Amino acid sequence: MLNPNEVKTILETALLAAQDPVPIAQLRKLFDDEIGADTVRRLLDELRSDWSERGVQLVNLATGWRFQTRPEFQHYMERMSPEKAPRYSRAVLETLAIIAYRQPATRGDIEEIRGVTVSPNIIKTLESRNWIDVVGHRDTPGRPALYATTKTFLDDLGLRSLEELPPLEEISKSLEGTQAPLAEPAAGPIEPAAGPPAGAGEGPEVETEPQQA
Amino acid sequence: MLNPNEVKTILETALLAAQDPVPIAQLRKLFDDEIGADTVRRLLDELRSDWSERGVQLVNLATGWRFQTRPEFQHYMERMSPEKAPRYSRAVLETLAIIAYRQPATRGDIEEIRGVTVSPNIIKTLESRNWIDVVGHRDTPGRPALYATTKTFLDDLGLRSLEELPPLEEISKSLEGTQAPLAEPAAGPIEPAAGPPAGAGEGPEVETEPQQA
Amino acid sequence: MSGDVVTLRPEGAQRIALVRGEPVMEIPADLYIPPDALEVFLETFQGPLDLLLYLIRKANIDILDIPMARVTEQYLAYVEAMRHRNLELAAEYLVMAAMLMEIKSRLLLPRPKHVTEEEDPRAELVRRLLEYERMKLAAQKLDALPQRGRDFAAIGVWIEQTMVERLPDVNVRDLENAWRHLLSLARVRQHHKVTREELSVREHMTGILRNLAEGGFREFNELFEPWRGVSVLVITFLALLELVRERLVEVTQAEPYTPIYVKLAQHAESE
Repeated sequence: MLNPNEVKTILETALLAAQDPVPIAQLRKLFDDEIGADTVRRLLDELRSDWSERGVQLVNLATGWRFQTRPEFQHYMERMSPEKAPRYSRAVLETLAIIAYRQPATRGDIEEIRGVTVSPNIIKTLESRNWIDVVGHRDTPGRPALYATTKTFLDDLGLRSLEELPPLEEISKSLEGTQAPLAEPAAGPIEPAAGPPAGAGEGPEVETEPQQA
Repeated sequence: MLNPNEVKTILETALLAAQDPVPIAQLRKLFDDEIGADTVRRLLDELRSDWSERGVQLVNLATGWRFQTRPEFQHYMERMSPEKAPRYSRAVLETLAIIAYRQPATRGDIEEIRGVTVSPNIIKTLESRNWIDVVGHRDTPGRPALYATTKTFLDDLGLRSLEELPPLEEISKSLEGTQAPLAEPAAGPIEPAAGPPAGAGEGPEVETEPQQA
Repeated sequence: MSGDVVTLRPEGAQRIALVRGEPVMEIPADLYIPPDALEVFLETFQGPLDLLLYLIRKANIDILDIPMARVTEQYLAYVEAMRHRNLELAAEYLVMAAMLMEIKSRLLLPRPKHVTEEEDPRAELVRRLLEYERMKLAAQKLDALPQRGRDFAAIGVWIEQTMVERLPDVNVRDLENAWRHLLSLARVRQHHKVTREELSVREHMTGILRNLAEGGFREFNELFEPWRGVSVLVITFLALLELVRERLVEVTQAEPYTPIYVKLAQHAESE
């Protein structure tokens, strides 16, 4: 016959090895149903407090019991997992750049510069990040919203003011001699938000928008 | 600054969360490389002994450190999830052994040793488990693929390197002097099917002799 | 294996076969094997080398001095049994049969006086038997090692990360690159020349718009921050002019020398 500590060890082992939450009925099978649900529940409570000082905690979810890491340890884990931070698509970044450099700008302005339709999702993405907001409406048919960048945008990019954005006068100069040398920097690390984390800067550029002609 | 116990808790959490073995270099990233490899190794050793009485153990494998359930607890675990992992057939195991001990080996080499055709399924079984892979091609007609075992193979069998493979049986040793040796140094009695011969079978010695031509 | 009626392991330790749950402790001396077990028994062999090894071990023969006549005879008997029972007989079995008979016949030839081991016609066969035996045992040892999935499981507890949503980072370079890319597209008709001055004007345009966002009139003076210096005053003024030019704000004055009022362009807020 197993003593309570042995039962706890077996429960702990099974729960650590399980991928999904395990209901108590399932856990009882570990002991061929010879241990009552109440006892299992009591021992799980004990286990939970045994683990209360650790980086992993035992939680009771709707579908059963599960070990999971404590959110406080997340930032350590992130350092280890080389999982790349998600990236915004080129469409999002270009829209943001246009709003930053040409603000206040309407969707029409952005579309004119980019040459493609700007999907509402792009605007929504930037708004939900609180990087842009509507500062007014242009007095033209449809009264389009005027977007501008916010203070949060400056904070998140580590800027004190828009003036700290890279000045771009030299670009118009090189534009005059056609667009040849400019493709290079643009080919940079822009990846689709949902794409696989390919090596930064490597993979082919992916335009998530309808291709410009 | 973190104290050693905090460091241990973070290491433990990271290792419990990682499905695959984690090398020490990777673990050091948890602390932005501010903790030396020696310290990490020492704390891992401590962790290993902290866990020595549990159903889960910390092991050091070919590709790093991993928590895994102890085989002694497997029969409890199996009660909970009744689908058992399949056992490999003798054909698969013999092919695996030949690749493990005689690597790199071609299918022809395996067939030569086993004396029968090796079906592509056998190779496929081992490849899909990611236990073997192609490491090159022999420069003979047909350029046959050379197979070798992978690190996953070592990890899955709880080994750190090929040197930890069970030593090959020194079949010839015990008959030394009895008979004039053939190409093989004197061969001993092969373990008969019915019961191991006294003495001879115990504690296989490490195979030291060079490969037979 | 639990469901099998017949489990045979000629290479095993104690019992040689399980026939309908009954352990068979040793293979009967001759070829007598219960008929239905024979099939399974024969199929268990991995090939001619395996069968030969079995015969040699069963008879407790010294592998270095194989009595070829006897072993060949037994081997052929098994092969014949397999054929008789219509078992699919791999070609290798026949090749081996031929090899055994050849060795046997060579042994019958008168021997030269000094026989070196290399000249023993059995040498190659013995070498192969030993190597196969070694690998066969190695396979059993590998199988005995604890195996992930079969004997233990890797631990990978759930990583709780719903609390922290990971958002993409953007840096200034990304924006610059995006902007450059835009410019590189020929469809940018007018040259968007962005200078520091222009940017700060634009920044102030945004600022004024925010200032007016609550609606209604603001006094002209209130839009300026004289304490930030002359250049800011000038830029704010330029921003205001630009807003007027773009018809984003309206500037009104009832009569000369009365306060000037600024509000968002009429239609902008009220339609």
